[in-house]
Amino acid sequence: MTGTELALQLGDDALIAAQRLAEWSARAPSMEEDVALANIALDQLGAARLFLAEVGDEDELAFLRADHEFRNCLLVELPNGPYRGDLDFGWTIAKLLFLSSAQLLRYRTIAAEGGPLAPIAAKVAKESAYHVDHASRWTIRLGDGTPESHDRMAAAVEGLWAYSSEVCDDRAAWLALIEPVLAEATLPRPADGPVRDGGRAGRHTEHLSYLLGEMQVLHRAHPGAQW
Amino acid sequence: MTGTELALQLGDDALIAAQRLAEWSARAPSMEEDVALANIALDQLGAARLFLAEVGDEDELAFLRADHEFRNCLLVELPNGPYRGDLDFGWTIAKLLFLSSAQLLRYRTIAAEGGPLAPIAAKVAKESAYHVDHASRWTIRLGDGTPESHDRMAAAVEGLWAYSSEVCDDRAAWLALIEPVLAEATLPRPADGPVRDGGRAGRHTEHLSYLLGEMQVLHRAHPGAQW
Amino acid sequence: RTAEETFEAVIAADQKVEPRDWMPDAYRKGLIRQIAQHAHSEIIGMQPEGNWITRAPSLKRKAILLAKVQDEAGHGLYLYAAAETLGISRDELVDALLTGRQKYSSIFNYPTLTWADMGAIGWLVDGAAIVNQVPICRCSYGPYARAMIRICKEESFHQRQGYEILYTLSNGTAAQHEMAQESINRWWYPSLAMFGPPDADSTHSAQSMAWKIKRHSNDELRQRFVDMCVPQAEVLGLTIPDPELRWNEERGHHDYTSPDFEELMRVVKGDGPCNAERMAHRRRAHTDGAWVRAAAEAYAAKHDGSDR
Amino acid sequence: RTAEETFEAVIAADQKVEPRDWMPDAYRKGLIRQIAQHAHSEIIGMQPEGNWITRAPSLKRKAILLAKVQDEAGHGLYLYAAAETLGISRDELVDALLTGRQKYSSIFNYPTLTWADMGAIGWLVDGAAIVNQVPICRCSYGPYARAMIRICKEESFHQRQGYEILYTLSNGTAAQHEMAQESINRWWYPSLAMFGPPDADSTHSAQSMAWKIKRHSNDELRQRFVDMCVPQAEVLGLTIPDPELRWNEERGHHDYTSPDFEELMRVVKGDGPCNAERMAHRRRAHTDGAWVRAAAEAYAAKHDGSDR
Repeated sequence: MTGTELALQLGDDALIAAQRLAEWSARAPSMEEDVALANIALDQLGAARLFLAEVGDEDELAFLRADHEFRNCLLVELPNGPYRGDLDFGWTIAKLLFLSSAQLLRYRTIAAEGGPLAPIAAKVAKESAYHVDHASRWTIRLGDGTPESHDRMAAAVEGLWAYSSEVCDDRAAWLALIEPVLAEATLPRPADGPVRDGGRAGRHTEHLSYLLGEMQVLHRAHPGAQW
Repeated sequence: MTGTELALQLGDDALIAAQRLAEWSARAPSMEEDVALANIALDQLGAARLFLAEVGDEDELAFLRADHEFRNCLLVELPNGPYRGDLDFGWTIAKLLFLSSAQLLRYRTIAAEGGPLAPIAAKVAKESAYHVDHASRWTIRLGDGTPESHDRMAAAVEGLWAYSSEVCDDRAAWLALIEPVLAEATLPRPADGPVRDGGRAGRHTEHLSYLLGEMQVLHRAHPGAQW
Repeated sequence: RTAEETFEAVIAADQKVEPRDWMPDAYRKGLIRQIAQHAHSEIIGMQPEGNWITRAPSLKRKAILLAKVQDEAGHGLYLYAAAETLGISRDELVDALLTGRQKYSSIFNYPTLTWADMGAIGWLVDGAAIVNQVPICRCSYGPYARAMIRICKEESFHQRQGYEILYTLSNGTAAQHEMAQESINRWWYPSLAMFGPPDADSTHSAQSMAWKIKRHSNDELRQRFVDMCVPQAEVLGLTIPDPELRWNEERGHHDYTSPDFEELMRVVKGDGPCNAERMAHRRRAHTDGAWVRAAAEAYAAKHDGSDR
Repeated sequence: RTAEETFEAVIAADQKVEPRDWMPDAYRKGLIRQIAQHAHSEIIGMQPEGNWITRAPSLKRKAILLAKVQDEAGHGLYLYAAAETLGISRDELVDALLTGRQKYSSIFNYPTLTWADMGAIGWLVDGAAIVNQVPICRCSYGPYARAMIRICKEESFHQRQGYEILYTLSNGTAAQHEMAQESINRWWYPSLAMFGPPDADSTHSAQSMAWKIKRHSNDELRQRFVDMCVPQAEVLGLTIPDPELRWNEERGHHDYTSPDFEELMRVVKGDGPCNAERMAHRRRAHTDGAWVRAAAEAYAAKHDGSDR
């Protein structure tokens, strides 16, 4: 993988994740969680800007590419629930757990390898550790909370599992982070079945073009304008 | 009101109503209703095209205006439920009842007055009569169905009542159509309170810019292209 | 003559079996399975195209697409009605779909990613469907044959509309042309797979042929489809994404690369890109509509079954 | 000295009343009402701006807006905590909001229709809030005064960001300039109305002044705001939509047209353009989150109140 491709993957993962998290604005289950989700969205957006700026103009990349030009994994573009328009907190937490664990691993590897992206990766890895911690705590609380929350969290983990292999480079290391969390959450670890991927090659789900349509609408309506 | 303004009002009401109805595609409560809602959406879209073509190029008008340039009443741009992303059948039926009754009255008046829009109005009035009938039957079935459906239908009528005065020219005539339906549906006729309007002057709700963002995204992405 | 002899005679004479006629149990079950799968495909097939109605790039195209998706709902209704003549209720069939006991065409488990997919689905998917279905218009079971006549007429209309979308895109801007080609690239092999596994691996076929439910083998129909598409692609100015595609003078047909039948089997088993979403969508619509259907029933019961 | 004398002495000496100090019941109740209304306003106020986060036109602006809305949630949290020091729980206050027994600032019942509204809300709405709130930093109740110091610091940061959005738009393309002006046209009078009814009609004020909760009259603050905005509008190159606006040499202030206080009263009573939606949104978030809060409580109870 070229450095450009890697920066796009990391930047697009973070950007699309930030956009989905931002949909929770003023709709979280508690005010504290409104603050926390916004915080994580801001971290993701910040990381996206750093990585994209390594490759080109951050706004051109964010606002003027078509969906097949994005290199994010499918996981991040999925809605905040099994269905478009849903806001399911358990689903969002499972997405965050899967993503942030993968980000933490990728960032640490890149930082250790010392290439051109290493300084950025070292910086954002610290934030990822907080995201992993936040998602893990909620996974455990929901999994080991009420029967309803257990079932909802289990359904989210099950429903998203097929998307989890595309998210990381080193699946064994990723599983080593995830499995203890699921165990403490009293959640079954889903069986590995068929995999949903294609995002790294620009083959996305039907969801991404809707997300981009909303994200890009204003920027595209005023070509060349400054904001 | 100028003829242009009138054609825009009628065209935009029908266009935005069609767009909202189209959101039901493959999601209606029954297959018969999938067919029926698509049918009504098609009628509305057909009416929109006829009225807009009187004023300019239908596609330029539909795809290249900003929200404040649209002249539809607020009722039609509201989502298919109390909340963005909702698909509430009772809410959709109440919207259709209010709109189609107003359209029927306006179309008949315009047809009778014999101005330049009269031939179009005479044609689409026939379709409106079917829409009124369809919405009335469902209002009655839901209002006089189960306790749950009664409450949902009553909440829809109540929640939309403030938007109903902008939709018509002759409120007395409109009420004369609506009140018997509500009575047969065993639904309370809401009290007239403060009114929500502004759409005819281009002052819309927060919903319209989202609707247009989605509707216009592809057309705007390819300036000047033919489809 | 026994009922069975009468049935065999009707089949042999190319006449129609009608609902009240005696028929073998396997004939009845096989037909129910086939008609139901066809009906389910119409209903699930509304989703990939429904995905672009709100974003259609012109009002004319929006109207055409809305009408097309509406036709699919209508086809679903005819077909469920045809299946009902065999003694099974629509509710049972819908339940079989929602619980995954019955299948729908795997083609609808691929996503629609661009507007050009509305063209490719019309041209290739509806085109393949027509090749499959035209012979069914002569099927031995009367209600199915009659439903298919009506459906095929509308499908060929849809196919022309899809072709026209692609033609416009192919002759439009460079971006539009590219969009059309990219779409064909994605839909070509899944469309070929619509004819089912190669004859050698096909189950059900022999008996279906004997009963005149099916009249041509999978590979015969697939070949017919390829031969039909090649000249049309030339007129479109689009390239079929098969480097092996060429005219074989000797056979009088085009040679072509077979689709990946292992992929087909994976998608049939539920592992296509959109299987989970398509089923979740259908179940959600069914569940969300339950209160409405309950209200309609309650109203009808209160008012002596009369509808107002 | 009696407790009451001590309280009066603290007020007179411009010192702070603290949670454990004795205070008159009306002082406590009035403060609860005011702090709660302020807290509710921060929470409801997230919605109109939240409406543009997903559509912000650059990544930098998206980050700034996300951070701003997050700050509002944070302000809500400080303020509920300040109110709790007066012996009422956050749950009770949230319930009072959701059932409509307590109000929030009426300004948030207007829709955000364009991106420029993110500028106008920052410049005008946050500007008016700051003019209202700076004196509260010297309020006699310690926890409220300290919360306000922190909040005002962040608000003035937000105001500068809003101003900068408008400055960029005003100096951008013609369409951007027009968008900025149209937004100011909509937000000017509602912002003036944020200072409340004219002094002649204002309730609560005299006692609040005596207790040093409030330190200036509504009209004084409104005048201060107008005088502050006029030169800023000039730098922005935008026109305040008031043909009567002019400098009055004699008064040493600008004359201006009062906002429509009847409209204000209608919006306060619940008849603004977005009252129903804002409340429905808040209730929906609260209801949808119930299972999550219940799970967190159940988990904490199982694990001895420890959080993991």
